[in-house]
Amino acid sequence: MGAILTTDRLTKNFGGLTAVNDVSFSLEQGEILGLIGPNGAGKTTLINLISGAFPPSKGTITFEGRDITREKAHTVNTLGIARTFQVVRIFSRLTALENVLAAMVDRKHKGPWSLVWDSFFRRACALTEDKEACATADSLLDFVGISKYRNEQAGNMPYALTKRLEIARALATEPKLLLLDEPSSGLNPAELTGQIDLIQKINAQGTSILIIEHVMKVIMGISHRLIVLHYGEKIAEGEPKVVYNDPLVVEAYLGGDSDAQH
Amino acid sequence: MLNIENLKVAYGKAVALHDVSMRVEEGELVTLLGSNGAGKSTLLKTISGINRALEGRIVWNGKEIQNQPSHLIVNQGIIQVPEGRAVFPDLTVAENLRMGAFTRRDEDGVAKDLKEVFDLFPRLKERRTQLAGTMSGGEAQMLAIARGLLANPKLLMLDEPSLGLAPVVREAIYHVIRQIYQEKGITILLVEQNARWALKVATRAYILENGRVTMEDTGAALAANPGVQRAYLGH
Amino acid sequence: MDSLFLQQVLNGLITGSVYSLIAIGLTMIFGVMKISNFAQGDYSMVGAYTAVFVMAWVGGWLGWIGSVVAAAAVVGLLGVVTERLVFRPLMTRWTDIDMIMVSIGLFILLDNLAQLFFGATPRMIGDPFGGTTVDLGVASTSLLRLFCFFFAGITIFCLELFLNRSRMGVAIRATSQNRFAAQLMGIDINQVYRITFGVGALLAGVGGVLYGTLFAIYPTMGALPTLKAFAVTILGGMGNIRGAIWGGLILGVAEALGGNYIAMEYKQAIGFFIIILVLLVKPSGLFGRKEGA
Amino acid sequence: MSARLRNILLWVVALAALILLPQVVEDRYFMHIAVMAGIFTILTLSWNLLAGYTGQLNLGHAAFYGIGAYTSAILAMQTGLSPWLGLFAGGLVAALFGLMLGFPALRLSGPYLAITTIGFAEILRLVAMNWVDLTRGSLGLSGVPLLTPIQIGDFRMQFYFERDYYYVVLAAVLFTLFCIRRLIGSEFGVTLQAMRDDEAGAQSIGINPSSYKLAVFTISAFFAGFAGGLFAHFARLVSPELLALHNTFDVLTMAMIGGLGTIAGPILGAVSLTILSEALRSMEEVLKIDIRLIVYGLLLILTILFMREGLVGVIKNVWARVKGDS
Repeated sequence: MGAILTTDRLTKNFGGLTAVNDVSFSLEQGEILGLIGPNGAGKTTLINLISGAFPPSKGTITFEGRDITREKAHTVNTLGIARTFQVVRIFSRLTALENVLAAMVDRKHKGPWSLVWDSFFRRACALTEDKEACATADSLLDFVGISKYRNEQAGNMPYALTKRLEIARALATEPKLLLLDEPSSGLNPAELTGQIDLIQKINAQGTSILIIEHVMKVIMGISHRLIVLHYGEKIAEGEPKVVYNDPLVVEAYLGGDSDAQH
Repeated sequence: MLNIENLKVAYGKAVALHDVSMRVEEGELVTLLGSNGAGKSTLLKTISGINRALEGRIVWNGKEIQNQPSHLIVNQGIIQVPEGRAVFPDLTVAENLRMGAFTRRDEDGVAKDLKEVFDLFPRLKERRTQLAGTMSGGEAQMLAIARGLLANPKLLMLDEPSLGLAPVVREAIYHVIRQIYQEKGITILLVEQNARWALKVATRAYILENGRVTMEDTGAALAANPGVQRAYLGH
Repeated sequence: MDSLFLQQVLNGLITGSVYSLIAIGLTMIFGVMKISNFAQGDYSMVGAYTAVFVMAWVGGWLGWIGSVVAAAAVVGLLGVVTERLVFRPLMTRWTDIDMIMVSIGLFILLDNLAQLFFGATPRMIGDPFGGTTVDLGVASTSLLRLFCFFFAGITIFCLELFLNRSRMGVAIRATSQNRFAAQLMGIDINQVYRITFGVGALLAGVGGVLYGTLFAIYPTMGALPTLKAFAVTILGGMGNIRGAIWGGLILGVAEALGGNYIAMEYKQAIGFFIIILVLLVKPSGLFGRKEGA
Repeated sequence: MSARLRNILLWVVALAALILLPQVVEDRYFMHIAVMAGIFTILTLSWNLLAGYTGQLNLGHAAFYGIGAYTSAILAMQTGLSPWLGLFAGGLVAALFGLMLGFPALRLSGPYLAITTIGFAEILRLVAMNWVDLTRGSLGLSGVPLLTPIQIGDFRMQFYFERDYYYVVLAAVLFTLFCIRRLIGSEFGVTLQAMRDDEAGAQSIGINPSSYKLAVFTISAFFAGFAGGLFAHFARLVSPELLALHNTFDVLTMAMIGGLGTIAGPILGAVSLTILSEALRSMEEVLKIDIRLIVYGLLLILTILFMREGLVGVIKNVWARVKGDS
């Protein structure tokens, strides 16, 4: 199998604050790797670094043997890494279908001007009338279970479903690695179960997954391995059960047993 | 003193608090625990009148105060020290403190409180004329708390006061919180990451998960409860 | 040094001080409310016309001072009213584009209302000093222009006093630095908006009297001060008051020198050349801070 | 399929009405207004492509209009290039300037972008004022040639009267409309709207916002320049006024009132405001005052405050209510 993604001594400073400090880990092909840690531990920053939202201060990121440390977000995506966001970032004025269609464009080979050319000489009059493209998009909407909202403006969809739409949109770019930033935040217990099933279904199709999650039920249930961040540093790594009982991790979550008074 | 009944709050379509009920009695130190995104900050913001409550009531000394503008809520003595050391970076330390006393007209009382605050935080006295933006994280957090004290709070709400601080500084902050509670006798609603410490000082505590209160008990009882660890680390 | 050069620098500083005054109002409003007000120059226009009417009624010295006071009052009030009616409703569903466009609507409206009421004929504000000139050795200027310069300086000084010493002034600065924390201090955010907008407009109004004293007054004159104020504000960093003071003086001097040594025809475009150059190098302005975290 | 049929029918009827209009109304003044409404429709559609579909506020759009007009006029007057080709040459030169403005504009947004684009237009306006050898300065270029006659076999069409230009402009509007509809409906258009709604989200699916913004700046400028060429050969006078700020403000008002970010909106806005402003101008004789722009300003403010979706939104709501009731 081998690692699909490796980070080496990754560090990110914001002004005086070190959000991610010297983090090295690797993600195996086909794996679901969970990323946990208390509030402010640097989990989202780590995902932002990998997805190219901003460059690291130090360290390298390697994806499929290629150094992607300095690549911009859009390039990272065309190389095969897709992501979702902690607070959904869907295209609110487009329909669910259009959200997915927008992601299906072959951006690796086509820039803006070739799309301009295409709009006059290739496709059906409108993208939404392109049967082939719509069929693919529909199957993705169906896969995440929101076909019903196909023609609904994304901004009008229930929040829980926009999280699924975001996943469908990410899948539409045919990623080899999917970065999920708290896919179940804001969901109720019933919706939670559906989300777990969905993530496992995606993984079953061969997509590697890096997932940040604070709902322990979710993360313990689906991760093959866990990484724990605390103050930007990796403090534990390994099988969920082992990590769960690691005293360092318990300490990070519950706080030290110390007080100036004692 | 403060009663929250069936509170519901949402950001757009995302419901952040479903049906939250809790209370704070005079002289208590109540702790609010919960993981990232559980809705703790949202709750504080709603009490302070920054977020709108969709449903439910917030009752302060017998009066409904939900959805009142924030300055009226501050006027009634409900003071929040926001998360992330939100001081005014381009104001001096003295000016920051003066803003803390913004709603007060009793100059003598403010002067007296200022003296007390300087006793509590001698560092701030030294740095009166320094711009707040140039201070270290711990100092800024001290300033934020001092600023809150100058408002003469009846209820002081502290949002993650130790977040992102080095262990030594964190201890100092804990020490100050104890002093404020025990020596000044100010009622405190505390949101804190460090569950173990927070439960030790708290008279009572609530655990918030995904916008719902899932546990409520005395601090000591919760600290002894094996379920608390589970609430943090899984079911 | 070449006396023509110094003469131009002096002229530039005088004009620049007026730019600063108008721009400070703009930058204050932006700093606190994040509104880019394209109608700012129209507040100056209204101030200038107020002066025309007051001066027609009371001449000379007293008239000039009286017109500044009247302009401050009239335009300040206009600012408060427009804030309440036009800008406040948008604060809750704020987008950059909406704010800019609504202020453009206000700009079009005020511009053309002025044409309707005041007619297209340009007006002048009389010189209360009867055209006395002052010889400063290396350069000379009229007493009136020198007076304008000092008056602008005094106004800016008073504003600094207000912002640094008064309770409300500090609250305004606090709000521009962290709106959320300011609310938690019990600052009534709407009151801060009202006062900020009122003061910002007032400064433009006073600036308008000075502008009208230096240049001609006509209904569509507002466009130039608006554009100048934006150029100054961008030079100085949006929301930065000190930056606006320096930016105004720099623009004034650059225009005077550029107009004289490079090309008179392009004098009005110099500000734009500068800001385009500045923005290419530093998208947040010369004295601007880095935005975001 | 019936909805589609109804759409086609609607188009055919509207087109027929527009073609027959000059046969019914013979008034030259009215035709003049209709031509101007058409030119402003193209301008507004092109501005809206940038503002409505990518969320970038370009306040220097009149510069592209002016560049197109000057290019087409100067080419026809000095090189004798056919005005028909000149229209497109004007568009292309404007597009070149659009690309040029697009580069700095990429890094800017909000007030910074607004003021930079104004500055761009003002600088070019001053160039038009002062490059007397080429532009005859503030006098402007008068006597710009008319569009040359078209001869196909025995069929000869001359362009002399307003009515003739009406057909040219109608064709130009349809051409623009066709292009913009194709662009908006395609992968390209969906990409733009995705960027507008959430830029970070767009980047996460592989969209490079800079390159798309640049492309839209260029395309938007092309159509503005094209409209400028049409104006030059119709009015036969090109002056620096064309580049002035108030022209951009007119366009912006039309787009807003019609409905930003839609295709019908700019058309609706341009046509209704042109008609409204003529109606107000005729009132001027009665009222003795020109209230045209006062109304513009007021309408713009009211639209943003109370009907953010513009006329298109109002019509949609009314339509939904009618449908709901029946």
